Order: sequence, then structure tokens, then C-alpha cells
Amino acid sequence: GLSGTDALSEPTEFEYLRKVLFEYMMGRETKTMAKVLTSVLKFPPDQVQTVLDKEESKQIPWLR
Amino acid sequence: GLSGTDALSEPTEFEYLRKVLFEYMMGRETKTMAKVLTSVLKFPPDQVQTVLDKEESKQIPWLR
Amino acid sequence: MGGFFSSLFNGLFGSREMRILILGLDGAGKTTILYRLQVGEVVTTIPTIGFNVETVSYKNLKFQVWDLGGQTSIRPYWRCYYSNTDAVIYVVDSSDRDRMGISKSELVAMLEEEELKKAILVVFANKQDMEQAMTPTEVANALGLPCLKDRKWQIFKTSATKGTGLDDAMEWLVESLKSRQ
Amino acid sequence: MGGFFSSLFNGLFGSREMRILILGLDGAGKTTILYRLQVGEVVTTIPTIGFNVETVSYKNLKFQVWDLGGQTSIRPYWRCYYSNTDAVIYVVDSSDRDRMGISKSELVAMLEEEELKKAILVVFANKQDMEQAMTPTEVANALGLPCLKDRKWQIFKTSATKGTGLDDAMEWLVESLKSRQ
Ligand SMILES: Nc1nc2c(ncn2[C@@H]2O[C@H](COP(=O)(O)OP(=O)(O)OP(=O)(O)O)[C@@H](O)[C@H]2O)c(=O)[nH]1
Ligand SMILES: Nc1nc2c(ncn2[C@@H]2O[C@H](COP(=O)(O)OP(=O)(O)OP(=O)(O)O)[C@@H](O)[C@H]2O)c(=O)[nH]1
Ligand SMILES: [Mg+2]
Ligand SMILES: [Mg+2]
Repeated sequence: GLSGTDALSEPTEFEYLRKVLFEYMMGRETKTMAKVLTSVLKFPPDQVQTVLDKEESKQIPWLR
Repeated sequence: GLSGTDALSEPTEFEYLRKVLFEYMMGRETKTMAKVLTSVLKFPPDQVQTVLDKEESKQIPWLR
Repeated sequence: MGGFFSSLFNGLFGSREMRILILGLDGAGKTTILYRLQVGEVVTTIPTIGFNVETVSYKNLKFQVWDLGGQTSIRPYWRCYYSNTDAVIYVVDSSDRDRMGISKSELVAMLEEEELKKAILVVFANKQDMEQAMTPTEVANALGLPCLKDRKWQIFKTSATKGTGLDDAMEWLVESLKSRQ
Repeated sequence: MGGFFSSLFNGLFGSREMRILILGLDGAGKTTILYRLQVGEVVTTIPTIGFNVETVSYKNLKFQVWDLGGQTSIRPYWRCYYSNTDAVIYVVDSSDRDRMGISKSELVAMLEEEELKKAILVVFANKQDMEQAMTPTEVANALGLPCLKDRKWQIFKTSATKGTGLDDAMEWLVESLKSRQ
């Protein structure tokens, strides 16, 4: 629903973003939430990668 | 620039949100960034409090 | 020591929670199904803007079940949740003949995703209690299921509100997941 | 042990980085000033959508300096950055007579905030190199500075591009911060 512009004009998307960000901030499933957030906010690909690498490094490796 | 609706129609605000979220996700000044994010996305007051309490609990107490 | 570590390892790896996604158009009945499976009751739902995630136990297996909102503007973000998914429950409102085509395109797009290549597909032809409901065979054909390649799938007729058909579907899903391992 | 710990404590607490905000309307010269202070050069700027934060050293003091974007739609979020701020550098484009009133209201709103109650205020009457620039006294009056109560403040004429006036202003700020402690 963004019709090509850099804006979030759809109330549903706005509320969705809020919900997902809240979960992210509470530390729940942060890797999945990070994917959604960078996708909704259309991060450039290099920033998406930086963010996901950071999430990866947060995970406790021996539990994966 | 939100004219009362739950939307982010201003491109500047959209880009601002993206920038601040990126910093938050990289772990920089997360408490300040959390204030901005919850403010831009108009979190309800109780959720703002929950988020800020969570940030507080993340800080290493003896460095403050 | 060996015994301690091996039981530790079993605890950590042996019974990994399966990850299941419930997908489908808005109003199909996904949230109703999630809570039917979890607490065995019909809950009052509102459109899901975001997701619900619950742990569901079934036949000694534990599932982490994600119910994602299905409205048009947030459907593009389903793909962010695909990683490590073992099965997809795809829910169709069998009485919503007008949107069967949209439901099909969303399903097709989803199945094309690399991350879901090995995921098992269960289609719930839901709302079978409604008079105008299409039969499971009709739904299967409308979705193009018979033509699917390299996919373990099955369709079941369900009514989430009446609670019919869910057990059969879950039974099949559990068996499929077990035999896959 | 005592010696080790006391030097450790000095390191941690003794020289706490001061926190300074650079605020003012868009185009006032905030970013130009930040990098003038940090690297001593005029950098090419674009409008700041977000912020810049840099560590600036001056006379053995270390400052964490935040330069916040000043565009109308993001000005409401300045307040999220106020906590623990020791000083505000408020930058005015002295040649922008039309917006002096807006600059004043933003300043007044800012100074009303509880979190900034103890913050020192330095106003930079910037762009003094421009012909139509108002004098520092004119700027001070237009902003209502003489009427401020319970506030340590001072105004300086600066040109961030020519590099004039910044040293005097920082000198005063450092002394004020030191004498406050
Ligand atoms: N008649 C009938 N109604 C059903 C059935 N399952 C769900 N419903 C109703 O359909 C409506 C939508 O159900 P939800 O579970 O909220 O739909 P959803 O798929 O989660 O929708 P979104 O969250 O918007 O994606 C509700 O009023 C449910 O009670 C069913 O099997 N039969
Ligand atoms: N003539 C003159 N131009 C200046 C001076 N200081 C800054 N500028 C110019 O004013 C323009 C805006 O400067 P910035 O530093 O980007 O302004 P800003 O306050 O950071 O603006 P925002 O980031 O939008 O809030 C640039 O073209 C600068 O070169 C000055 O003292 N004199
Ligand atoms: Mg739902
Ligand atoms: Mg700037």
C-alpha cells in the first residue's frame, strides 16, 4: 500500500509496524522482527544485511 | 505532520524513523532511540513505559 | 559426565519445537483456528494486525504456531517469517468464492519461496458449515493443488467455529512431520 | 588495591563526558558547526534527517555533541534527546528574519522542559558574514533572551563557514560548565 513513495500512508501498515517494533523492543524473536521492520521501512539492502548480521551475532551460538 | 491520523505520510518523518531505528538496532544509545521510536510511532503511554523500563533494565547499572 | 551431556543435548536438540505458520486471506479463520488448537475453544477475534504466536502441544509434539494477519497491505511481510518453518497451514474461507483466485495467487507465491521448499502444506477448506461453501475438491482445484510438484500436501474440510475436521488435519500433519524426520 | 580502584573510579566517573545538544531551525548551520568544532573544517552538508553525534574535545574536556535535524516535521522529537543534557547550543540564522519568530517559539518551548532546567544555553547568532544579518543584540531581543529567568545564557556572533566566533563561544561554555560543577 505504499504506491511507490517513501511513506507509510496505510493505517494498517502503521499499526503493524508499531506491533512488530514493540515485540522487537521486548526482545522477542528479534531476528524475525528485524526482517519485518527492515522490510516495512524499506531499508536499503546493505543496511538490512548489517542489521541481520548484528542479530545473528546476538544469538547464543550453542543453542542454534 | 501526521494531521491526526495514524499514518506516516511525511517522507521526512519516514526517513527519520528509518535512521533512528537503524541506530537502535545497532545498539547505539538505545534508550534515547527508544524514546524517539515510541514517540514517532505514537505508542500508547503504557507501552512506552514498558519499553523504557526494559531499556533501563538492559543498562549496566554500575556504569551509570 | 557423558550421561549428563547427552541428556542435556537431548533436551536442547532432541525435541526441537516445530515451527508452523498459519496463512491465508483476511477473515479466513486463522486466528479462530489457532486458539481452537491451543485452548480448544472458539474465541472472539478481531482482524490480526501483526501476528499471534502460541505454543501448541499435540501428541507429545510441541509446535510454535504463528498466525499472521492476512490483510492485503500486510500480506507482503509473510515472507519475513518463512525461515525454519516446518509446515504451513493454509486456511481458505470455502464460502468466499470471489476471492478464491487471490487466495490461489498468494499460495502460489508462497510456495515458490526457497525457504519453504521443505515445508509440509496442509490446506484447511474452512467454514464448511456455511451453505454456500465449496467442497474440499472444488477448493483444491481452485487453488491448483493437484498440479503441485515436490510438495507433501493434503486438504481437509474444517469448521473452526464448530470444531470439526481440525483433529483429522492435525493428525495427518503430525504423522507427516514425524515420518519426515 | 585502593589506588587501583580510585583511579578506576576517576576514569569512570571523574571525567564524565558532557552532553551537548545543537538545536535550531533547519538550515541554521548546526551540522556545519558540529564538524567545524570537531575537525576544524567546513564540510559540505545535506539537511539532517535524523542526527549526527560526535565526540568533541576542548580544553581537556570531552563532549558528546548531538546535532539534531531541524526540519518542521522532526522538530517535535527534539525532546526525546533532552535527558542528561548539560548544555544547549541554539543556532540561529541571523539573516533569516522571516523565521525569527518561529525560532523564538521553538526555543521557548524547549526551555520550558523540565529535563533542561539546569542546562546552560549558548546562542550562536550564526551567518554573521551575510550582509542582511541581524546583530547579536537584535537576535537576542527577537528571541526574548533578556527576559529569561533562572537560566545561565550568553549569545555570540558566529560564522560557521568563515570560522569566526566559535572559539569565544566554546571558551565561555567550557568555563560555565566548569564553574557549575
Ligand atoms: N461460519 C464460520 N465462521 C468462521 C469459521 N472460522 C472462523 N469464522 C469466523 O470468521 C471471522 C474471521 O475469523 P478470524 O479467525 O478472525 O480470521 P483471520 O483469518 O484470523 O483474519 P485476519 O486476522 O484478518 O487475517 C470471525 O468472525 C470468525 O468467527 C468457520 O469455520 N465457520
Ligand atoms: N553564509 C553562511 N552560510 C552558512 C553558515 N553556516 C552554515 N551555512 C550554510 O547554511 C547551509 C545549511 O547549513 P547546515 O549546517 O546543513 O544546517 P543545519 O542547521 O544542520 O540544517 P538541518 O540539518 O536541516 O537542521 C549550508 O549551505 C551551510 O554551508 C554561515 O555562518 N554563513
Ligand atoms: Mg487473525
Ligand atoms: Mg544538519
